Amino acid sequence: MSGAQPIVTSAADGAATGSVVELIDAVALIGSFPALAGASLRVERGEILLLRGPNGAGKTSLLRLCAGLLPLERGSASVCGVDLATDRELVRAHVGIIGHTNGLYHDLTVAENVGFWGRLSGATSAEVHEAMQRMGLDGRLSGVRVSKLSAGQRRRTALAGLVARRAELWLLDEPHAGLDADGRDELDRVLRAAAAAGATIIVASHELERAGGLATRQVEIVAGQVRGDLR
Amino acid sequence: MSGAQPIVTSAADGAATGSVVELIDAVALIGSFPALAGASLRVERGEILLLRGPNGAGKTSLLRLCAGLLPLERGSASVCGVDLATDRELVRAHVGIIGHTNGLYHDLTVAENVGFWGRLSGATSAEVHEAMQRMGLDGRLSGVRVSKLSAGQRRRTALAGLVARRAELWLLDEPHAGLDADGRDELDRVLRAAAAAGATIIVASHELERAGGLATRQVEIVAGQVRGDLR
Amino acid sequence: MRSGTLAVARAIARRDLLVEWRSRVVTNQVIPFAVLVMVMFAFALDSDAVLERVAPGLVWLATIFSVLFLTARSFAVETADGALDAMRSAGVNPVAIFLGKSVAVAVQLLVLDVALVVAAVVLYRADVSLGGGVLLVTTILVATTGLASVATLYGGLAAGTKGRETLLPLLLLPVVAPVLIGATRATESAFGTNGIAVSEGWPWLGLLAVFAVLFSVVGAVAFGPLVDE
Amino acid sequence: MRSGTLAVARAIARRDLLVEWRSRVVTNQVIPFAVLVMVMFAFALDSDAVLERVAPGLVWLATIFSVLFLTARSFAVETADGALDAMRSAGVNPVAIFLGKSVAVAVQLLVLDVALVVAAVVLYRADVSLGGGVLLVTTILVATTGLASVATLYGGLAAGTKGRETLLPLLLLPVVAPVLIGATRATESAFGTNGIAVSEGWPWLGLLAVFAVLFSVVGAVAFGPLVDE
Amino acid sequence: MTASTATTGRPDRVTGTPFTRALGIVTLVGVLWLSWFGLFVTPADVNQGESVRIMYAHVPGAWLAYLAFVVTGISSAAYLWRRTRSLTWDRIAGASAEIGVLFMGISLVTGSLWGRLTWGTFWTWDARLTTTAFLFVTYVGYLAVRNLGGSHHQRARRSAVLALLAVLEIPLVHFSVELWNSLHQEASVAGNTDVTMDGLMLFTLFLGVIVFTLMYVWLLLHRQRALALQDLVDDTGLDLAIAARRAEVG
Ligand code: HEM
Ligand SMILES: Nc1ncnc2c1ncn2[C@@H]1O[C@H](COP(=O)(O)OP(=O)(O)OP(=O)(O)O)[C@@H](O)[C@H]1O
Ligand SMILES: Nc1ncnc2c1ncn2[C@@H]1O[C@H](COP(=O)(O)OP(=O)(O)OP(=O)(O)O)[C@@H](O)[C@H]1O
Ligand SMILES: [Mg+2]
Ligand SMILES: [Mg+2]
Repeated sequence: MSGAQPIVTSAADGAATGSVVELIDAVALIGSFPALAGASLRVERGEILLLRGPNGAGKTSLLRLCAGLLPLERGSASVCGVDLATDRELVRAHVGIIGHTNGLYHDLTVAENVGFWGRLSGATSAEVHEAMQRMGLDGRLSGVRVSKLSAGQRRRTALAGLVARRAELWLLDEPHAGLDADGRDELDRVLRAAAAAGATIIVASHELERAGGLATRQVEIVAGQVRGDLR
Repeated sequence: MSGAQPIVTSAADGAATGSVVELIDAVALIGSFPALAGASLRVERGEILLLRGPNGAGKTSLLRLCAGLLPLERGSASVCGVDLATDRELVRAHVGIIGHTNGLYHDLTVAENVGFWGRLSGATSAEVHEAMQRMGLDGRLSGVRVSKLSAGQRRRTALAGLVARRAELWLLDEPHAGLDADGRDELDRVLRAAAAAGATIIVASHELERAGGLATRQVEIVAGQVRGDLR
Repeated sequence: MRSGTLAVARAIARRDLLVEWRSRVVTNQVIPFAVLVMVMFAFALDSDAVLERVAPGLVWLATIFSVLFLTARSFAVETADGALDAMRSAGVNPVAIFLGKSVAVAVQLLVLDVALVVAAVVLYRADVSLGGGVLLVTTILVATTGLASVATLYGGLAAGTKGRETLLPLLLLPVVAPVLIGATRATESAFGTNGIAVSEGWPWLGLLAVFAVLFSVVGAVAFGPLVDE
Repeated sequence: MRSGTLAVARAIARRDLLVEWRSRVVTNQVIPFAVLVMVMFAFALDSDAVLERVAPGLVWLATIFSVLFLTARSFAVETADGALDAMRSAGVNPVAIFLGKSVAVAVQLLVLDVALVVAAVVLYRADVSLGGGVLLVTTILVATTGLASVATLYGGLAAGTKGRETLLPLLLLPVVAPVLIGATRATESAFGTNGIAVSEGWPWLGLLAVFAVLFSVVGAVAFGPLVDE
Repeated sequence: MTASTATTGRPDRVTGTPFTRALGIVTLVGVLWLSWFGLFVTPADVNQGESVRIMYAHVPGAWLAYLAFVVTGISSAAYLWRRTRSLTWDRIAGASAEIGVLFMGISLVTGSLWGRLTWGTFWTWDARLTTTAFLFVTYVGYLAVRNLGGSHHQRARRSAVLALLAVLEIPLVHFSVELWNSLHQEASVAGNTDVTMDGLMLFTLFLGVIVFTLMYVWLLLHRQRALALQDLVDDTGLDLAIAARRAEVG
């Protein structure tokens, strides 16, 4: 909790190239407020990184920056080989993000929602069905409109849409929140399998035991800066 | 996870009167779906009850029923001495509920939101200020508009509004979700203090360790019924 | 409920106006919209003779379209994050919610109407005498009260549950027809359109007053049952 | 992006229409609203001679007000739960979003316009000959395309961030003025209002066609940069 | 040392240079000359009498507004064109639009005064007048979009796209007289009708155009530099905000 200098964290041998995420002194604004105030971070392929830190520290902002949803104001940032300073839009083909909101169409059914996200990214209907199955949505629920679902069922639907996308970099903002015990276990299995298959995963979470057990590495964000490599 | 009969759970000596919440075979509908399908539950003054159960089991529905927001279809239910079958609106003067949404006005500042909820229930401005302080909102944040806040900061604001209300019965739907470690500790302190002062608290949560440590008793809800008294 | 109904109603009205003051939706969106509506009318109808004749009707048509926006906005603020639920579960008297919200809507409508009348005078070259001015101001005050009450009542119904929202314009527009006619006729006399005398306008105010009183009372009584599912 | 732009655009248009089919907001809310607007006009203007003369203008005015509702609804569906963000972050080509959403808006507008023209014919007793019918159908198709494109473009800008929404009517209404004029004039010839011949209407279609082509192309190109903050 | 400050340029304390000062003096002389010619030297019109003198401000005002909006469009295009993506273009676009709104406002006001004298009314729902009003509103909207906040490049990108759309309305205004039977003057100078204006009046009109052009250039140079300074102030503010955010760690 002391020392104002941001620390560049690196996963393996510190090779400058090949990292999936590389932020150096990144500054990002919400309005005119520096939600990220010089964040530096490096994440390698196959890692499951836990972002921890107090409320308002900038976790969500960091994820949105990496997803190309928040513009980079200063510093440098590259994600999946795309330079965020110049080609922010291009990065989006590589990432999948799930934020505090679920991004669902409430008048459509579970199957229609997951199917829509799958179709956008060219997933086959078998893949879509498998994603729903993994999230426990293949039974009665698949035909129910999202507006009728409970909070946890909505979260499962959003996660299924993400799973169907099979992104290179998964950005998850409190993915466990609202899931029941079975849902949490299943989610962890899915994430571990994805990472083993070569995806990179960044999870922002306050459930330190649960997410800490899942992660291969942790860093802390405080006041818009990445503070420590806790591996 | 077996046995379809609902079990009437009682906290102390099983006295039929004086319970803060008493549901017997309560049925409540969302549209035409029986979200509660014969739930029976008794909660005594000063208890902190944890409601657990899988996604879609009916936890939120049970809380909304107790808050007078969901009509009772069948069975009997009384909360704080009010019969929900006949005087549903009257119960609202006694309860405070925080659901999956925060109930905030996004164009107003933190202080204005908390102040508004406080004013509605006749809290003094000192009480309002104390509630904000307890939730860590008394500094810079008090003048920031809710639309600018992070997810956890919004949750804190909603909780502060609830704390300022000083209800007899607190109904909390996943109150820890989104809060950081400090926030969780502070919330637990606040809830314990409220219970000690005579309030009754029902918490629905999937964070079993955290909420289990807080609760004085747990029950499980499955498929719209209260399944077991796990004390 | 620990505070009196009127105090709570005042707190709600203040809060609604504060939200508007912060977000400036009415000032920056509804008023320009209404004025643009008038401009578009002028453009589409495209004949000075017709325009002068219909100016009073257009003022009130634009008011009624705007009232739909205003009401939708007033309840969108409540439902965006579940605040209406929170307010209901906090045991707030529905009468207080109704009064508070309709006062806030009325205040905003008043500002809007002043802008519209000024626009009509400028754009359509309406003339107003002193007696006409008094009639005009009274008409605006009374019609606004009635519109705000009925709009709040049905707005609350529409906000209550999903699906019912499809009903708002459908329910509201037929009901406000008397206001449209009464206020238009009164304004025509105030503007002296077609040589109608100012004195001919006052009887219409009776209609508007009956409407305003009726819906203020009915609204206060019916709001609770209508909003609660 | 792993699917072609057109396939994605089709998926988006289908999804938007499915949402409408499920929620019936246009069928149950916007169309009755627009028809009621026409009825209210009839009330407010209250003179058959004037009404017949202005019927074509009113059809298109009602269309333009409705397009504001439709666009707001089309993007409310996207922003209610952060789906627009999700779509952007899924690497969907903005061109596909623009095309998909404007096709969906155009289809809904088309239905609406048919209802409005029927209402005009019935309420205001407009006459349509065979030649006039062909002109009318072409006008509706072309004008609808143009309106849907420009509305989707500015609707996207308005949906981008809070506060910007105050700009939608302000930005949209001046831009659609040519459509209002062109479509009104063409419809006047189709209805034979004031004895205008059908042949006089066709040149106006040129204006409408230029507008439609222009904003379809410009919209496809500009949507990405405008929507992205 | 950042993307935005690098293109913001050196902080000068004044926005003037010897050239702009000279230009300012020339413009001032031009204004005096124009007023003298417009008000005293030129004859009154056969039909319109003395009121025709309004033309020497009305017409140049409208034309220079067109020019300003076209410049806004061109510099917006220059900004969007990848290799030249520089905030200087954006600031030129913004400054030019501001001046354009000003000139369009002059034209609207003088036009309605003139209308009162010749048509007997300040305003009428004529095609030229209405389209002019819409053009004016559109650029007011453009300026509002510029002030929405966010980073400089966000502002630049949004407003550049909007400017390219808005500039398309100019032909509509110009040709509105021919598209609709308008009360307003046909294009009598730049159009295909024969020019039948008195020679001195025509000269004064051209003088007006030249003087308004000088005024435009002079205002543009200053305003553009003022905007650059404003951006610099914003950047400094951001430095402070970042420092404050970092100091939260405590
Ligand atoms: C509010 C009222 C008016 C507005 C908004 C207005 C607007 C304009 C505009 C935008 C132009 C530039 C046209 C172009 O070249 O594309 C223009 C030109 C002109 N206006 Fe007006 N005007 C108004 C009233 C008048 C009146 C009352 C007169 C005289 C009776 C007048 C006479 C002219 C003339 C002679 C030109 C130059 C025509 C040409 O060569 O194109 N205007 N006006
Ligand atoms: N206009 C503004 N004025 C002041 N502060 C602002 C403004 N806009 C954003 N912020 C702050 O920016 C920060 C955004 O943080 P972010 O949402 O990334 O936090 P987080 O780490 O995800 O927090 P949480 O754990 O609560 O989700 C918050 O502290 C918020 O208060
Ligand atoms: N119209 C409907 N058709 C089918 N099912 C419905 C309908 N309306 C509601 N439901 C179901 O009612 C249940 C509501 O449960 P509730 O929200 O109370 O669950 P919960 O225990 O709070 O779950 P969570 O842990 O996910 O928050 C869900 O299972 C939902 O799918
Ligand atoms: Mg967050
Ligand atoms: Mg729940």
